[in-house]
Amino acid sequence: MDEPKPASVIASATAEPPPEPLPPPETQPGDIARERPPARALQWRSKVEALVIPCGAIAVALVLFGIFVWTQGANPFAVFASIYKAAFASTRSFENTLVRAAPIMLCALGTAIPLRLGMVVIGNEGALVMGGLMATAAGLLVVEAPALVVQLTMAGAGMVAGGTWLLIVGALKHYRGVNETISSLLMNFIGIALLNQAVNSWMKDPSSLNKPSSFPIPEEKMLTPLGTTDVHWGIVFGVVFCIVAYILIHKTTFGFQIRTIGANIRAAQLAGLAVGKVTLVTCFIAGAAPGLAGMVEVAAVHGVANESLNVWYGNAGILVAFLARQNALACIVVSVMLGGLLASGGILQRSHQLPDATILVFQGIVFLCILYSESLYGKFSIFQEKKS
Amino acid sequence: MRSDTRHSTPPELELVKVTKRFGSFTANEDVSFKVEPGTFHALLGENGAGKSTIVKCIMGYHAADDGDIIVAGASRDIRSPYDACKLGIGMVYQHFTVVPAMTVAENLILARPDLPLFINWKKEYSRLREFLETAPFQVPLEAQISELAAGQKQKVEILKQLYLNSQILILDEPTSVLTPQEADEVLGMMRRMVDDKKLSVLIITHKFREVTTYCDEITILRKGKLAGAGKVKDLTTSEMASMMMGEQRKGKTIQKAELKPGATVLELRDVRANRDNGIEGVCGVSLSVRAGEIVGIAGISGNGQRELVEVLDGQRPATGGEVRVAGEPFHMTRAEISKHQIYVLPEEPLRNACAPLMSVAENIALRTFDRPPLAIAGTLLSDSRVRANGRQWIERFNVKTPGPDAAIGTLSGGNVQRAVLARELGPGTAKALVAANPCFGLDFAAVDFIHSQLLAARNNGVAVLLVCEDLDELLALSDRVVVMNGGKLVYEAPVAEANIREIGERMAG
Amino acid sequence: DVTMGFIYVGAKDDYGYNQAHAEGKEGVAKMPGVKTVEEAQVPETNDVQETMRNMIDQDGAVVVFPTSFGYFDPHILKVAKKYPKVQFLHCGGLYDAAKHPANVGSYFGYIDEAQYIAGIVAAHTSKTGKLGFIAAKPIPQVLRNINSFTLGARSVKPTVTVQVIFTGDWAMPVKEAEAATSLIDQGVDVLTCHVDSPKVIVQTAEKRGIYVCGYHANQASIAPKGYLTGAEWNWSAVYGQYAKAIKEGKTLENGGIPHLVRGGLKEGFVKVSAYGPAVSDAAKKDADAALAKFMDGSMVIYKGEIKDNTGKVVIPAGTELKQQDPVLEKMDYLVEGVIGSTK
Amino acid sequence: MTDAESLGWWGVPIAVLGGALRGGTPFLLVSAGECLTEKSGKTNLGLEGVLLIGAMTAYAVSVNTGNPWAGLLAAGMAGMVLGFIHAVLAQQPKVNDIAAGIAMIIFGSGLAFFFGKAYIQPVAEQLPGIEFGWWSSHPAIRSALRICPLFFFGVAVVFLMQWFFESTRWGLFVRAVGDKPDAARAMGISVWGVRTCSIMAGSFLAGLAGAYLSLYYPGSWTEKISGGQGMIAVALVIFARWNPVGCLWASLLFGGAQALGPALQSVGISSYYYLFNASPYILTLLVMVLTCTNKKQLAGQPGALGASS
Ligand SMILES: Nc1ncnc2c1ncn2[C@@H]1O[C@H](COP(=O)(O)OP(=O)(O)OP(=O)(O)O)[C@@H](O)[C@H]1O
Ligand SMILES: Nc1ncnc2c1ncn2[C@@H]1O[C@H](COP(=O)(O)OP(=O)(O)OP(=O)(O)O)[C@@H](O)[C@H]1O
Ligand SMILES: [Mg+2]
Ligand SMILES: [Mg+2]
Repeated sequence: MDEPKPASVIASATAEPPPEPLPPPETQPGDIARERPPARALQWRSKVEALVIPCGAIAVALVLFGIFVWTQGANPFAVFASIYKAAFASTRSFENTLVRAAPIMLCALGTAIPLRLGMVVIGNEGALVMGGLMATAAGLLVVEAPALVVQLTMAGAGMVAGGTWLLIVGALKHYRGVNETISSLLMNFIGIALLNQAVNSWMKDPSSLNKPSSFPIPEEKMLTPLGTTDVHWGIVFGVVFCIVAYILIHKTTFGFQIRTIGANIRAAQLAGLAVGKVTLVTCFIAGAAPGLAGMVEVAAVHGVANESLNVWYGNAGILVAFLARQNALACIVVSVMLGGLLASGGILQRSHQLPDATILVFQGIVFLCILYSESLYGKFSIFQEKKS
Repeated sequence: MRSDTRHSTPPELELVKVTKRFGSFTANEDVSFKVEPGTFHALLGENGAGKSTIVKCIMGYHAADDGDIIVAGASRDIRSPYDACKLGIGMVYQHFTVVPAMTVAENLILARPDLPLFINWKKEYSRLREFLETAPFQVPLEAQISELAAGQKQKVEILKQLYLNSQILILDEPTSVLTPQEADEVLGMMRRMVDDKKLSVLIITHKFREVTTYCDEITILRKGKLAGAGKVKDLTTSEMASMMMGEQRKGKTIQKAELKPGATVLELRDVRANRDNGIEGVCGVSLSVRAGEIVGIAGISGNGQRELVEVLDGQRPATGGEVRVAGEPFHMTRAEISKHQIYVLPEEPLRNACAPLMSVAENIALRTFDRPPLAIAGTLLSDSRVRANGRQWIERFNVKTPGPDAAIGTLSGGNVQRAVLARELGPGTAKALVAANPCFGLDFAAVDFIHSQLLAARNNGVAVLLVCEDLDELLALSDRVVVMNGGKLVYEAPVAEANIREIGERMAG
Repeated sequence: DVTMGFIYVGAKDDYGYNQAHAEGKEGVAKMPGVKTVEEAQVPETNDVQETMRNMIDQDGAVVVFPTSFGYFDPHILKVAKKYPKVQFLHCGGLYDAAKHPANVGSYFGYIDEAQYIAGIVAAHTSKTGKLGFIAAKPIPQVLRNINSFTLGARSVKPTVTVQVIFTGDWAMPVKEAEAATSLIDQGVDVLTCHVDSPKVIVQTAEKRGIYVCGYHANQASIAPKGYLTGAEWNWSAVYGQYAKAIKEGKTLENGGIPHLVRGGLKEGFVKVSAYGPAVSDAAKKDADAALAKFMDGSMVIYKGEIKDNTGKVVIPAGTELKQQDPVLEKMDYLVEGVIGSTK
Repeated sequence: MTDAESLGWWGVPIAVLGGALRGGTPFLLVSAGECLTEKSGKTNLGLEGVLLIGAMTAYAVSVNTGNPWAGLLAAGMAGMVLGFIHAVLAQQPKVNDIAAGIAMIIFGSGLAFFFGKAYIQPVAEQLPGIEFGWWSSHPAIRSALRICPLFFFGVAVVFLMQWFFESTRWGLFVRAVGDKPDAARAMGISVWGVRTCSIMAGSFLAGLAGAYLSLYYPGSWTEKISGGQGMIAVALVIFARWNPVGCLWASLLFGGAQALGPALQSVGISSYYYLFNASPYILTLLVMVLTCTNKKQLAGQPGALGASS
């Protein structure tokens, strides 16, 4: 039988030269010239797709919401006009939108970054309140120092506290296999309880009467608004953090490790990556973002730590992270969109006599539509690159 | 019982001009062939030829876009595996389709279309035991699937089909996870049932030995189209091969150079490790591999080979013992790997060695991303350099991919393996290589390529540790062979002195 | 037309704190020449600043009533500086002429007067001598209610005790029900509360067959058997007065409107719910007597000597603290007879 | 009643027992529903929204019809509608089920609050309780042992579910789909169908839990009624190792822990009540840390859980 058995090898006396490829590789730096991807020009279709699909989803959401308010006796077009007016129509309203977007984008990073590791962490709320609490504590310790020192100390403490909070989640996952979604959820409740306990006992300013709060950071040590606007430094922190996170994940070797671990932890182990270390460091960085948001809330808005730190930024951040498809730059855009949406909550009540829950229904519809649209990528042949 | 309502001989199965498209891609076009009642029919083809797709159309797993599937003389509209089951057609898929969290018994009865709403386990167990008495092999009914070795799982798959009284049995690469002995046992049993006219078998395989030993007829697919058919006794394997590849290709064989093995590179001292379920799976393995030799580890799957490889590639912590490379302790850290240049070709590369959603270029960069020229100043990573690097290795290793930016998960298995090979062996700096079942499920051309790469590495003085469940392949490649059983090494001999019968006995325990 | 803006921290139909304000707003909305806008569920953060601005810029509000305590510092103070022509009237805050902008004022009602009367009724009705108080947080406004309730109760029966449970949160229905249940299990047979929405507590008491005093609004309809009386707000009176003054061109800056507006039963800021069926005649008599003293201004609740529940004298003998005394708005103790701690 | 009759320190265990039965019931129903959902391989964090919709619907229907049982049924149905939306959304390729769950929380609570405005004031007919404390003259014990039929329903559900997973055709289907969807598909089981049914059935139970909250304990419709119970159910299921009967013990433990804070205050331990109130969460986290391991997959964990479809 003349079976062409592949390596039917007879140990022979002659050493033959190695077959097929394997030319000794000279991978010198010069070898790999900078190179443009040739297919760039052809990729416009997918770029258009990435724009059309979310916009289409928002359009569908608007139609659904329009029908909803119409059944409730409001004029949908007037409602849309109000939403636009409240969110983006004037400089004022856009400033407002940006102010709301700042903590959301930082919180979004708290979910988006660990998602790159394949971890669904929803502990932003806890990280935010811990960040705010510790930033306040640290700021009060150095309160005599110049404003910049106070602010840097607060930012550092906030980031360390938030980072540590999610670091715990990462460590529990890595060392004990505790599901990170659940542990971070529980940590939210625990963090909020700690905040309340702290401002009601250990850190309580006795003169904060009917709303127990920490001692205040003096007005002159707080973050100032940007120029003449009402927008505070939080938006700068948020945008910078998002850009840094993007560069970290997409343009550095550390980010490559993160993405590899997230894509397949076994392949990462095989490549000798220090999975534990990368997990912990990444969780720390991720937690630093909502921690910084907590610091901004204290240093730019409240001046004290109290229960107002716990509003809903954390949960909004989770959704933004998913809607932005974990992309740190997209988090900026989606947060601004969400900020605008939220900014319009009041006008629905004031101008259209709709109940306060209307904005929740609107948000719900928008999120459901955008999430659904995720699955539509690649489904429309018009957006497919022609195969060459 | 149900078989009473059927013909005593299996029905005839015929495909007429079946076409299946995935979007714009045509996986099968106008494929027609016939499985005569009571025959053993082989379906051959290169990787990606569309074999699995066509049989999934028969099963109703995919819906054919065009054409007819005729069973027992009538065109059938098979919409789901249930429908196929009712027609007496059963299939063992390329990947396991038993539910790991369930027991064998649960898996067996789960597949029954006439499973009652409420299950009387006492009755079911007695029926199952009755069935097992007539079955060609035994499996423990109460055992959970996840505790079984691969070979046993494959047996459960086949038992499931027999339990269902399938009269036409479709097997998609059923022996890829079995040892040759196990394969012979299973296929021999099938053959006897075919001879008794109880069963027709349609088998997909890449192993010509199985075709020539067990099959009556073959159908060959190439690029989704029918490329040939005939009786096994009328064809030579080289004719089959050329029908598969579309051209006469001469099998390139590479020969082992006569080398004096060099210094010890990889050394295992009393290595121990646990399985997933926490029970010790590697129970003290000591072994050394020298430069320029291939040490083959033989054994039936599930005897600790997988765990051992995972210890060596850093995917599983050792619970005891020590691994040394070039005389120094080795802990699978990135620094040590790059210092000692030890590389791995694990089994199931998509699961073990690649990030499926990342691009081919990024996967190729996995070993070198943090070094120049890919990394700038050790921290920044240059996309364009990663891409260029990827392109270079894609070309040299002939990886068929739409481009360096394509997700590696969309490549065919053979090409994934090529990409991994390029990453691990391409730079040619390897001092040690651990390879585990590197040719699983690949067509003979790909197998040929990988074998030659392994031998070339050995000839270049690399220390190779090869874990392989295919004994023929192992004996052909190795310089020295050891047998692993129950987590321990139980036999060791230079391949020239190895006694095949004794190896088989030691493998079986 | 004057436009008045009302801002609530929770839902405006919570059967409690916010609803009391919303009903007050409904009251003034009926007045000729008055337009109102309102917004509910506004958290105590940037959002409230934004809401105030929008009410002023978009709806033309000339006076805003941010009704939650936490709106004051820093939110109202910040916005008030930017809109010096607009009146910012805050419910519950402490106005300090030295520190705060002139266009900020504060109003609040001495609802503890109604609690004092409820305490009298509760002490009369209780058989075990154990009263229960479910409170959100140990803050001065709440402590004052607890203390007045206790002093009222002990004014007719000096042996009664008031067991207090702090839930820690303004609205936590499950925890409030749990607190009510455990108090009842400890033998408490009259309950009252200070949380945003007393509905759950009133219902739980009724279900367990004990008595209850309401808060914020009249909850008699949900506890027809056990409802004794309750402390209610009467904000439409307050808002009506403000509306009238503003229409007449009075402002905080020109002194037409005082910066600090306070009032109790006498001024009609608060009222006492009608007595329920379980209230005895003796109780009614004592309660009505106290009410009469409040109405003629002769009643002083915080009259020394008062000890706190650790035995420390907090108001020495001979000292009388009138309702208007700002010291009372900084209360941080629980009087003798209260079981619980402010820590 | 005299002073001697009050329970003093004994009140704490009584309160914890009563709390376990009273406060544990909604956890029991939600976690049983989540258990079924997760066994089919999907997570439904949106049960928080379902709980609110259930509570609102039950209350509204009970107010309008005077029949709490009709409210109960309507709550389950409303839950199923939300469950269906989640099922459709969470099974789309590339859609993460945690994200879908959070969107569902917002959507569900939005609807519940929107349509619940009219029902905050009216009083609804409540579900009856069954008196098991008749033997005792002590009101505290009688109250602790006054148990809602839904509790027994919940207990029956978890035992039935255990049997369902082991000994019924559909139970095996659910487990197969949750552990290895490819295998189920190869056997002709509709993965989509089984998951949709499981999610909807789970949401039905969560809807009933909502009805329990508004129609039995605390027995009122307010917007804060759920207080995170729907989300915690997801933790309880892990705690219970995806075992329905385990959900029963976990829920009782959690309900009891929830009653601990108020009970301790009522006997005079009044410091640190924020931390005491967080004790259920701390306890859950501690137990998870102590019992989880990264050495192997948790027993009972459905293999496909967390994988995108
Ligand atoms: N998600 C996907 N998107 C697009 N194409 C895909 C996807 N998954 C697989 N493919 C296509 O399927 C093929 C791989 O299929 P499969 O894994 O069955 O390989 P194969 O045909 O068995 O080849 P081999 O023998 O090399 O494993 C590739 O050619 C690829 O183009
Ligand atoms: N689900 C799918 N979607 C898109 N393309 C697919 C899909 N499944 C298979 N294909 C395509 O169909 C072709 C045939 O794949 P198939 O799995 O049938 O190959 P095969 O002959 O079984 O290969 P192998 O020998 O490796 O098993 C592949 O090349 C792949 O591109
Ligand atoms: Mg195949
Ligand atoms: Mg294949």
